[in-house]
Amino acid sequence: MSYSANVKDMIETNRKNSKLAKFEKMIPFLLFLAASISVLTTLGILVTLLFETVLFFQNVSFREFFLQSEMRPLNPTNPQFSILPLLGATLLSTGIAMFVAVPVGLTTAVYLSEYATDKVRRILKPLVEVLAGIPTIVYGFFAFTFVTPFLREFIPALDRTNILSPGIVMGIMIIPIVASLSEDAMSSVPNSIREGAMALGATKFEVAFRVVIPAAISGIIASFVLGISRAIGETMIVTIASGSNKNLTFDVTQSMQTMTAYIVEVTSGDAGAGTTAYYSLYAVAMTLFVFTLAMNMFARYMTKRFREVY
Amino acid sequence: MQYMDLDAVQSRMTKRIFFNRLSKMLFLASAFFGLIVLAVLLYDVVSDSIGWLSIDFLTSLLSTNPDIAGIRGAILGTVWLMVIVGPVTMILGVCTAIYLEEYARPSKFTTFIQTNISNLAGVPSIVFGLLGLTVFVRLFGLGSIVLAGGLTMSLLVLPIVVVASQESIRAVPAHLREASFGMGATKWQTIKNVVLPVALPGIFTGMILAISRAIGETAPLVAIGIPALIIPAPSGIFDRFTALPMQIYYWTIDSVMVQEYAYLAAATIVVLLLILFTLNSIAILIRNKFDRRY
Amino acid sequence: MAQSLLKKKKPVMAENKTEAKPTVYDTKKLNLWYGKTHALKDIDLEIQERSVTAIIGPSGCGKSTYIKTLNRMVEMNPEVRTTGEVQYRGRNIFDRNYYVEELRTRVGMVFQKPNPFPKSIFDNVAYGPKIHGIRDKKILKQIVEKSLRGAAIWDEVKDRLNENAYGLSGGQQQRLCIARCLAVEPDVILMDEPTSALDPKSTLKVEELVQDLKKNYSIIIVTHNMQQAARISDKTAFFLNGEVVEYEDTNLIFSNPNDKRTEDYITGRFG
Amino acid sequence: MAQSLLKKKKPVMAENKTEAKPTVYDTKKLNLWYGKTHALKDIDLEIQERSVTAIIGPSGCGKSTYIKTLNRMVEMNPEVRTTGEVQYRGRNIFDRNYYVEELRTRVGMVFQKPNPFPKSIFDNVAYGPKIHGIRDKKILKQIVEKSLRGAAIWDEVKDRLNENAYGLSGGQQQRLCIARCLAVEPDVILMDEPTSALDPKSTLKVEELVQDLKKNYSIIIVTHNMQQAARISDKTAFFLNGEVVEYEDTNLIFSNPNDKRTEDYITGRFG
Amino acid sequence: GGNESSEAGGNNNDNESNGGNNNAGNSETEELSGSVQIDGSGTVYPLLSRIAEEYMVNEQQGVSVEVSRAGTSAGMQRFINGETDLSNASRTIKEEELQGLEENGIETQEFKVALDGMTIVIHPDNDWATEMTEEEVTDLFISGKYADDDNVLWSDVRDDWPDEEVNFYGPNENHGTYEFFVEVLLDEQDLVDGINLQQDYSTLVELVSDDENSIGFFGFGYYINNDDKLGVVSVDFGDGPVAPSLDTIAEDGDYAPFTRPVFTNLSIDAAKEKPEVKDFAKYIFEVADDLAGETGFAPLPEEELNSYIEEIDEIE
Ligand SMILES: Nc1ncnc2c1ncn2[C@@H]1O[C@H](COP(=O)(O)OP(=O)(O)OP(=O)(O)O)[C@@H](O)[C@H]1O
Ligand SMILES: Nc1ncnc2c1ncn2[C@@H]1O[C@H](COP(=O)(O)OP(=O)(O)OP(=O)(O)O)[C@@H](O)[C@H]1O
Ligand SMILES: [Mg+2]
Ligand SMILES: [Mg+2]
Repeated sequence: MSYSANVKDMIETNRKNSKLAKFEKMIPFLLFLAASISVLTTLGILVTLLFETVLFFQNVSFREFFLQSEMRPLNPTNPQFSILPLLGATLLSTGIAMFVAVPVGLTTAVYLSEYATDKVRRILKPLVEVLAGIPTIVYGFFAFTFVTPFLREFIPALDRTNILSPGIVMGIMIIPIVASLSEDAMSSVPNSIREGAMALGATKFEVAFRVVIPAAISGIIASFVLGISRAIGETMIVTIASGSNKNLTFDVTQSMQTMTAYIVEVTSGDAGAGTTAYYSLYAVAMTLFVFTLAMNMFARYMTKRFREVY
Repeated sequence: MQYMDLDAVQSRMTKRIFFNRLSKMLFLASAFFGLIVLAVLLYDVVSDSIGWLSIDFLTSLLSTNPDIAGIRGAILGTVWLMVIVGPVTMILGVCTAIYLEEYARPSKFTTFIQTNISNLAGVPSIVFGLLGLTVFVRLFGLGSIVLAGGLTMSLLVLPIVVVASQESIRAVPAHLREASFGMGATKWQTIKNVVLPVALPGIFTGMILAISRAIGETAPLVAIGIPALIIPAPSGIFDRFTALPMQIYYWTIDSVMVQEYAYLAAATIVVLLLILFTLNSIAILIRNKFDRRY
Repeated sequence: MAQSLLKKKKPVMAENKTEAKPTVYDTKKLNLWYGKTHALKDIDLEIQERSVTAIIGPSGCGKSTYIKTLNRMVEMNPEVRTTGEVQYRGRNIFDRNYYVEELRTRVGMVFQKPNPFPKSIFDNVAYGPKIHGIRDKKILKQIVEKSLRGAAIWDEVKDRLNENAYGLSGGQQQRLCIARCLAVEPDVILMDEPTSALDPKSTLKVEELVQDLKKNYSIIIVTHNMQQAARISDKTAFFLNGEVVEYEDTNLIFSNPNDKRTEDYITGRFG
Repeated sequence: MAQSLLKKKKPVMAENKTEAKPTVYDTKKLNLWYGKTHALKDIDLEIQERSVTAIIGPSGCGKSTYIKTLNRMVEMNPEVRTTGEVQYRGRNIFDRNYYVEELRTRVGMVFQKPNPFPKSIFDNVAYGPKIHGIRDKKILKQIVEKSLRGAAIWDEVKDRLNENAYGLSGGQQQRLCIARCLAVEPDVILMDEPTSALDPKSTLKVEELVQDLKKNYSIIIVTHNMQQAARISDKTAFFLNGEVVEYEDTNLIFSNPNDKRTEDYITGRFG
Repeated sequence: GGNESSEAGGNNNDNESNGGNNNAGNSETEELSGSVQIDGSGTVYPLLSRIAEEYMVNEQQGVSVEVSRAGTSAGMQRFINGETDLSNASRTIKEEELQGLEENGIETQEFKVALDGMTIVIHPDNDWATEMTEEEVTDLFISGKYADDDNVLWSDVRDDWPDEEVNFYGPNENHGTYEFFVEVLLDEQDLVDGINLQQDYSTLVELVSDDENSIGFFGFGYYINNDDKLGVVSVDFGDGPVAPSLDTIAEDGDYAPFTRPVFTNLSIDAAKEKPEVKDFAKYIFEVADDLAGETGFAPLPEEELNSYIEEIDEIE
């Protein structure tokens, strides 16, 4: 064929003229730049939060922030900045959420991994996971316009905005996280262990709760921790449905403000930049960031541990 | 010596078996609990939206008058937002994944990047909002335009794309790579011509998940300050805008002034959910279609 | 063919026996399918009390399937269908009113791969008694000690009862699993290649243990290892392609097999 | 020991050769480590142009490692360290200025498992020319046809060039991979057990193809199959534990091995 | 819900067409483009957003008027940074804010836009406290006036009222309404302890309408849009009880002591540079009297509005 003598030469000349080599050398660097964006993001978050947090703590003592109990950032005469009411509300809503998500999520996981046939699991699991994909603003709307009025039929004392209803809805949102990750952890418990228990005359229930769950416990705990960290960071549901009372209370029928909702209030609210109230938002955000970071690290640690078990 | 009293065992047996059956039913109910709530939620928003959701609603501009208000601006705002989020996360996410999977040597720093990415995935979205406010809106002086919102959202969903892309690049079989290297292809040629095409379906699935997340996120937009009333639909990335979830947010909290706003919010939610379900179906289709072994 | 052979032989066999022990398991025309795979075909077998019955045969012949049918573990696979009868102590185990949990309490099982629970040694052994409602710490302690002694592992673990069972060696784990079985004081112990994952030394220990256990328990053991069957069992059943080709006293079957296929297998010509 | 043996033999061997073809590869005291595993030990081998050189030896002896060293694919494992020299056409391939891409363009490779790209048949073959900058559609078409003909698969695929390569049978895929190699007109083709994943019929086709290709290319083929080595190769190297035990004309090595270990291996006593 | 909505819609439409007719005269002005940025008080937001919409629909389609409602102070902050052209406020501008504007070289002008009546709301079933004197109202909200521990009973106010504890509600410090109530009406005396202060008006409305013993204060607009759920206190300023209404909260109306103006601040520089800002600023006062009532505000006297228009016209 006419060209044939040339292919080698063509390749040779192309190689000599190629600018590819130079370009190739730059690629790892360019990719590295892209990869460093994520580090920059973290750095950006830290710097953003740190600067203003430092400014905040120049005006407000650690003691006041962490140990006193009043949060009145904009009070004209006697502003007070204690994170405790916000922290209390956050922990309370998270607690309620986990109160819903842990039993429902865990038993769902038990059902999927221990009782359900393969076919049922393959249909049911993705369906349950749909719950995790619903935007939180929709959950907020649902909590505010449906769940609260619904609950008020049974609990007349329930305020129009309260921590109970968003807590429950947050719990529903977290069910798939707990169910799906716990199910993963439980399915990776080897079948031979299940058989061992069955052969002793254990019922499925006894196998699940006395063998499989203990064996998968670190994975399950990791799923709880991830759920908790989601609940702590959740913003729109509480912003819409839990109101803005900054009282330190444990009455779940009352309106309360979580850390995230506080940030929303202040960013879209009345505190002028440069005021202590404005900086307080960063101090709260910093606390939130550190909190969720610790949670995520812990969850990672737990997941790793459970991978190493058998 | 006999420890097991057969009669006692026998009588407990009935109880245990009953309990097992009961719990099986309870667990099944619990597995359905979430689905029931989902159904109630859908029913709630859909029934609230009836009479309000119409073609006019989709194509009209925003108004303070609920009878003529529409979400054309919000839809376009969301679309423009995705015009930023799509390419930015795609490029950054895939590049990061390629770097980590193909170029980075195992080192403390690589581990650090990796840990950092999975931690970022857990940072509350409102904190990303503050980052966007400080960096894009204020520091870069962009103001609350589509570009600023899009970049903020991109950073928020970046970890989703990175992790999905990494997994899918890792799943590309070594023998395909070897084939390409064996032909004298350079590393980059191999990545571009062999690895990425094979990894693409997985990357796309990750992208769709990321976009779905970005479409529904509200808190970062609240933080960067989206105007409550903005009537003209945005026509580019430098315009100010509103987006579907923001409109839901404002209408929900403003329903105290005008009750009908609650129905508008519900109608908007239906639109938002339809978009999300469509996206997710596409993701599932892609996954099924390309779930091929090499 | 094998079927008809066996039928002919059965009365003969009964005559051969000098001391006829009571029957624990009586399998009658058992058939079993995994979906469409016909894994057990018209099995007829009578298994005697306080003896060791070995089941041998090449890979895939249905040994595990049969032994797992005896405590109905085979049903964990939802595709499984059975016909025929298996009588345990005179009661059909497929009876609707017969709870598998009850059956399995009476019939212990030891698996090929040691499968202790990821719990402490103590909790492993105490698991069975606990689910059957025994809570008293003191009694539990006694049960655990007795079972571990029974499984000939007490001395090795008595100082580390609270350590995780996964810290034990494979052979120790297998004996722990036997102890776990013993703790619920079963009547029968099923063993599916209990030594195939163990080193020779541990194998020997388990074999000795089996010999010891048959004083109090009926033992049915699946093994790939002909020597093992010959060493420890009283009767041996040879399975092939889901059928029982021959079922005979062990010394007879190894010295003078009736069926050509049995001979071929025993002499290593296939399998 | 093997080492010293070989050294003694090498000059003898050269004398034996009647028609001395030019050398393509000259391996000198090549050592290779995977981390701490010493996988290749003081390899000395000269490989001749336009001939088929077979490399045989038991599993784990370093065959794949050696052949992958020849196009430096072995370096994809970052743990690998080498000492010694491999000269390709008189140039040390470990030379800093020698781009691996250049080397690999000259030296094609065919793998154990057929590994076409998940692209069309056409694109598979055109892949090499394309990455080397040939864009002209017409020239590409010619190259593809010529290469597919060269790999004796043209007739089977000419009507489905745009179909995905994964629609082909295993044997066709392997020949497609060979065609892909040919498309860049290499000088040497390395084959690592190219037929071990194929059925006998496809194997035959590939063997025929190899015989055909040696007219224009130098071929180095790793194989587990002694018969195959005997059938298709001109020279054979026997590897054992990372050393070259014997390197000889194929008919000599199979008829009259010098080394006891070679004989043992060839007669199936181990490996 | 459907019936109500169509009614409300009908009203709106009527008003709109009125507005349209009114402005027809001005429509010969040139086509403008660009955007007007407004932020500030959430109280003023409903009015300004109505005006903005009206302007965009009927006056200048090419101009985008964007209204946010970060709150008076936050809006002012953006205003000082030069990010906005107009800043709504539910109080007069503060000294510090003026200083900030001066530092940044921004010249501004404060305008009243409309009048808001501080409305005292109670549970709709509350039939005793429907009329109170001004002093009773203020004293009720001042800490320590009726009870040292601030656990005030209705009967502490008047003997014949029930012996039940009063529950207090109001918007939180984020709102200009709070500032006006505490600083002006209560003369900077402390609010009762335990008052439930909320950010969100929907919450407030619900809280008050759920609690038989509630009493709260907020802007007239929030009351009038929820008057089916709320009761209102008529306040006696000396001449007999007066219920807040668009008439009574108007300038020099009977409800005047509890009435406050709401403001917008115009950046003179923006008005000079951007014709659309100036044009819109004028437009605000052209239509304010029509649209105020619709959003729960009393309009300012026409002369005052006209004088503003002239003032803005003079900006060159
Ligand atoms: N879960 C299953 N699904 C389908 N077929 C199965 C299943 N388990 C076993 N079989 C089939 O049933 C037959 C008997 O299998 P079984 O495991 O009882 O053999 P075995 O004698 O125990 O073999 P081995 O010595 O390898 O353990 C085999 O043909 C096997 O393929
Ligand atoms: N990636 C690796 N890391 C560490 N050691 C390796 C690696 N690959 C191969 N080895 C070791 O190097 C030695 C030679 O391996 P190689 O794959 O070359 O053997 P082989 O002759 O090709 O065997 P086979 O016939 O099984 O393919 C073996 O001991 C093997 O364990
Ligand atoms: Mg078996
Ligand atoms: Mg190899």
